[in-house]
Amino acid sequence: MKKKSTPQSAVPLPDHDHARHLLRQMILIRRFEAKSAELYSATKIRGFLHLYDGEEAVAVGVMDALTPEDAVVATYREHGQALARGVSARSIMAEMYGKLEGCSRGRGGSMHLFDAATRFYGGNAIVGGGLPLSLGLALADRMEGRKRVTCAFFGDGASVEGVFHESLNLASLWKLPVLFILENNLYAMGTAICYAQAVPEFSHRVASYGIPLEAVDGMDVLAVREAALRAAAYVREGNGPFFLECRTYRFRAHSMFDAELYRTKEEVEEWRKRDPIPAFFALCREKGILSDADREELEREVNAAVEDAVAFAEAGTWEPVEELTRFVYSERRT
Amino acid sequence: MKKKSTPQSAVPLPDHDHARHLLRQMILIRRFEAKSAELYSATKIRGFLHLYDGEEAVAVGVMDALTPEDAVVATYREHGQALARGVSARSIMAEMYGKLEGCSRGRGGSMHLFDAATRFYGGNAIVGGGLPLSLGLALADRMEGRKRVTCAFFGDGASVEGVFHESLNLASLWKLPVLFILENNLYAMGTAICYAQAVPEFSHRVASYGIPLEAVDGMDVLAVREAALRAAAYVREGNGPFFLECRTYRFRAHSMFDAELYRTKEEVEEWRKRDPIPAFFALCREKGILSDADREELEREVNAAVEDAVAFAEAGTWEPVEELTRFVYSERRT
Amino acid sequence: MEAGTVMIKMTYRDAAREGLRDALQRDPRVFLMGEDVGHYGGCFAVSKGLLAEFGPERIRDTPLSELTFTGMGIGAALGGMRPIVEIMTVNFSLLALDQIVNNAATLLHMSGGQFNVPLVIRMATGAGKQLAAQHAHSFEGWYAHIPGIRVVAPATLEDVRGMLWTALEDPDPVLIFENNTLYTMEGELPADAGPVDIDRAKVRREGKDVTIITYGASLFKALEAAETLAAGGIEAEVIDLRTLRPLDDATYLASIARTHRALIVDEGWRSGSLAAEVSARIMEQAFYELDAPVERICTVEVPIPYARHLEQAAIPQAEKIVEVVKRMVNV
Amino acid sequence: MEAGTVMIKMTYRDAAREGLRDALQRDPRVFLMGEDVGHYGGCFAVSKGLLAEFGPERIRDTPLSELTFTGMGIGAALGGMRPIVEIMTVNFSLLALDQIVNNAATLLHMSGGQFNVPLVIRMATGAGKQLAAQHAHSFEGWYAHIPGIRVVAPATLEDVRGMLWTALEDPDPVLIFENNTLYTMEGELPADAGPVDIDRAKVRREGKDVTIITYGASLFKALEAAETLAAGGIEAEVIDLRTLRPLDDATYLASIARTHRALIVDEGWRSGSLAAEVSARIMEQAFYELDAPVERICTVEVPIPYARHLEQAAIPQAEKIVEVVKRMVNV
Ligand SMILES: Cc1ncc(C[n+]2csc(CCOP(=O)(O)OP(=O)(O)O)c2C)c(N)n1
Ligand SMILES: Cc1ncc(C[n+]2csc(CCOP(=O)(O)OP(=O)(O)O)c2C)c(N)n1
Ligand SMILES: [Mg+2]
Ligand SMILES: [Mg+2]
Repeated sequence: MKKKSTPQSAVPLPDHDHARHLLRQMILIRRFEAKSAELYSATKIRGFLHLYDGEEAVAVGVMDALTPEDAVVATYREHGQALARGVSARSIMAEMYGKLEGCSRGRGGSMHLFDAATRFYGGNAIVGGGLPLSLGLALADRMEGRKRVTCAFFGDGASVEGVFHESLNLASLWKLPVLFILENNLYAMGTAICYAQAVPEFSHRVASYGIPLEAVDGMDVLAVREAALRAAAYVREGNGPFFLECRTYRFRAHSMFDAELYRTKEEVEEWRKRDPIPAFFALCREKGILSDADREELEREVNAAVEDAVAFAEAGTWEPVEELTRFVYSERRT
Repeated sequence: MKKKSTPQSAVPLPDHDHARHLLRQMILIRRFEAKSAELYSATKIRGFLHLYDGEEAVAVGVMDALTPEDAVVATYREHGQALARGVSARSIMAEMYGKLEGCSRGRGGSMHLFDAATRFYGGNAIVGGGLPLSLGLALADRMEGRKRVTCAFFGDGASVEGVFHESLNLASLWKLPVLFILENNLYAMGTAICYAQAVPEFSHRVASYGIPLEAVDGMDVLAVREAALRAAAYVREGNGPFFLECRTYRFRAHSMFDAELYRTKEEVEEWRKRDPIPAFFALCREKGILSDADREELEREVNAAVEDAVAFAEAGTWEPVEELTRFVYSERRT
Repeated sequence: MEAGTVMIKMTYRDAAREGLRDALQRDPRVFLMGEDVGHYGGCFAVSKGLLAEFGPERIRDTPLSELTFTGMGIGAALGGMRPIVEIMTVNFSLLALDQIVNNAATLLHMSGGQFNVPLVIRMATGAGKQLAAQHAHSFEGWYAHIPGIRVVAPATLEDVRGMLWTALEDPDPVLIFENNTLYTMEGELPADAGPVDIDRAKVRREGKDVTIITYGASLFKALEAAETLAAGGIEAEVIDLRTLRPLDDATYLASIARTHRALIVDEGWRSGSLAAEVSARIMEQAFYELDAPVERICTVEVPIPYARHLEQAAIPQAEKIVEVVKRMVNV
Repeated sequence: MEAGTVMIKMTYRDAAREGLRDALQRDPRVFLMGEDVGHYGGCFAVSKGLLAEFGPERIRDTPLSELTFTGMGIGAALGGMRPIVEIMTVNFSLLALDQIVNNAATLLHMSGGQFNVPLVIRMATGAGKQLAAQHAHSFEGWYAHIPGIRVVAPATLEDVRGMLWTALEDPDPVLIFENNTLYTMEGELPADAGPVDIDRAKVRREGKDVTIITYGASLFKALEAAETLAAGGIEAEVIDLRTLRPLDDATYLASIARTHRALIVDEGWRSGSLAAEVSARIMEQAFYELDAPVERICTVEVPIPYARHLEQAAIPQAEKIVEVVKRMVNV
């Protein structure tokens, strides 16, 4: 059931507008997070902050294959997932400031971005905790006859939790329209995949549940997008779940509290050579789809968007302490 | 990694004493449980009572391949596992009566038989709950350099719990000396395996953890024993875990509260034709290893042993209510 | 009760089943999922016949995967359904606790009010059937510690039937605990029995000398004890908490204002029990009303033993209630 | 303290690490396993350097499989080892709860005394670091409900170092809760600091007007409040419970016999808190000593919000303690 992934060169090329969009999203994520890290040091942002640096092509490629009706269940490393899905930079930044204008009213923070408008079901900080939610959303769609896809993001670390086994089995058994997106960045915090998995390979295990798998170069936004399109179509047609393994790498520390004792600088440098942003831009330039001027304009736009998000967050308000106990229970009881 | 199981005919035949021993154990389990069911109706035994009727060849075959130094972690359907391991019929019956002389002082009942002398670590009533314990016992052996096997019994139902995935992965990753014994009786309570597993087949999944699997006819005591001997040797030699799938069937209801709405009488009748006890006796008689007289003698012995167990239990004492709070914490603190 | 209402004889189990049938008939978004709810007919035969009546889309047998099917219920609720998740017994719910505590109870809050979770989880609870330590937990009081969920414990036929309806109309997660010793209890219910509130405690017996506060199966022990006490001239008021979270303080405080004495009977282990919470609230809100210290009868702090005499000695009993009340009233 | 004892400056984190080093050096049966305890150096850097010192057989990085590696610790303890299982934080321990409640806590009892489980489980607990609802639980009081386990909450350097030793000598499972806000706390410890008892509460400050009962990180808020109160002429006695199960009643009851007033400060949610249990016990055992009702300051019943001002408003604070004590003493 394992399919070979198509390399960047073999995938049909995007037109100018589309290429610009993909590149802009990846750069937006990169800049937005670089700024967030700065703001963390400036203690504007607190709690845990997990950066997606290096993995941008995954979220951007996958989200481009979804429709607005589809749903997304994200991880705690989800700024990229949220931005690519279309959650506004403003509301995410305000959230990380803890402001009322944040996408979760400041109650969630970096790990709990939520947005009903884009069907973005969070930000889950329990590793693997989002998987069952995605199955349930998919079940609802299936029972109601809606042709939607629920897209569940999770990491290699999550795949050794019991919930992974239960979720794959149930999704396959009940033919649920779930698109599993594995962000395989080879580490769970400081634990390399070889210390976590007896067989650090997914194809056989996933096949053993009767779920088709495709492994794709997660540093290649076009390859991810193409694979995600195929996968989403398969799921949407009612064939049951699909498993997309995106092979990627995080360039930075696990979180802001990580001395990175568990990997070498050389390893990180090797991977940085495969940075999805310059790689994609180089391809587009070579093919005459995007120019240096396009890129400069785009960088300006993105920087402005990030500054705008920061200004928005700075100008935001603190929720009154008197409202502390709101949202424990719903205000309306039907 | 899947090995073909050897049919009864192809396995070397036991000598008279050994054949007698195997047959005696299977009959002992069968009679002991038939009596237990009677005593349940007579309200001498209460709580849950899960009979092993039909599955005797599994426990008897497996236990015959273990040494006294090995350890056993059992399920809640464990009368057969306990008897075959050598826990005395007396202490088991007394346990089910709730008497002080029971192997767990009457505190455990049918689902919680324990016996330090035979390294029988229970009787676990949480489906799959014994798997991590078996890994831990094996880890202790490995760290201490002891060449022992820990044998973990569990059902097809347990194999869809998350803990199964975690346990297989960890046992393989750390090369733990665990012998996994799957009692695949095709049902978890009233749920047929096809309603529980997307792919009701174990070989690929188990292989995906790098664990060798052998599937064996669980109605054939010699085949089980041979396979278990090979498996135990593999584990004992330090190669890591081994997975033995025993294909079997329970002839009776799941427990004493089961109307058996989920399967047909015909299906049960079909399986009854493969009853391990007459099958094994027929083979031994045909080969001249055991005679009808042997069997009659053996039945008498077993009946006497069961009666003796009942008498023992009847004569047993009730633990004084004043001792209720004993064994919540150890009496000695080192 | 209206004149002319037809009363039907049934068991608590039947009443629970009727509640499920009602719900499935009334609202197409409702479905039931859990282990053995379908082909087996339910571990306690509560859902017997429902698979034939409603089909496998709405009566869903799940694999043994408590964590995932519970979380799936949360997801389905987010997706607009009204799932009823049955966790066979509270004992196995520990495997699903992460989803209940970290998702069901928090999503509304973490999302700043965007995503509520209209999920109902039913489970059997309690000791008394010689099932031993791993199968005899009473964790409903423990669950009541968690903000974001509602916890109810129907003790009567009316409640086990009617609370489900109300729970399904609640926009937030509701956990329903059915004591496993009650399923065979017989009684009568009006043919058109409908929803009941899940907000208020109820005075099940009036009395002026002492207030006994309890819920679930212990209610009947308390009522039995009250009869015995009445024969001796002591009138106990018996309050059924019904909803364990959020607690309805007003009902028992009003009673204590009349009786000035309170005993709490709770099948949970004593330390950190729901009874402790009720006692602490009385301390805080009715200290000056008390003529004697509030007392608790709880389960002895021991894993529940199999042997009947030990198990019965571990859990609250009517005789013990009588004994304690007599002592309290003579203070 | 002996004359001539060399005192060493260190943090709570260092003290915890020294406790682990001690244990690993002293007893070859001891090993540490958990997520990221090895190569990463421990989520809170507690085990930093131990992998290099003791090697991968004794400092074991586990996969993300809380349920299984916790149960494996139980099995290893049965097999004669003295495992220390680290569950990174209490939040993730819900995934392992089944093994803790249904195996660790019950095996001795279910086996009629045959199999004890000498296992130590360490976890970080508590709010205060803006980690939001899923990462800020304070469940140590909740765990204290379970018979068969012992629950301790070291608040001081001495305790975090010394309790581990004693816990490892205990034949039964001990859960150690380290409040995550304490790791950076600085202090001094004798070079030869050794085991401390895990049975008794401790009076951390003497006072005659009111007894403040607390544990963990709240201890320091209580001590701070006591200083403020002292400036206003109110002398609060501050008791550190240290062991949450089994509770040492004698220490706080003796204090209340002197002060006649008690306040309990607890970072758990209020309903069903450990504070409720302590209040109920005071009700039962010291009712006639009380000059005012026992009060509780607990965490507000809300999933912990991310925003700092909301989080701080949710958890107990020194100012609130001052305010409540002043009110109590003026009653
Ligand atoms: C159940 C659970 N256990 C442990 C943690 C602590 N933790 C947070 S992230 C993480 C690593 C997860 O790795 P992976 O799933 O590969 O995602 P990645 O961080 O690589 O994106 C760990 C162990 C947690 N949040 N939840
Ligand atoms: C975690 C858990 N969930 C549910 C149950 C209720 N239950 C007891 S036995 C059983 C079926 C187990 O099936 P299997 O593992 O195949 O063993 P078998 O009964 O066939 O021997 C179930 C669902 C339980 N004991 N534990
Ligand atoms: Mg990873
Ligand atoms: Mg089975």
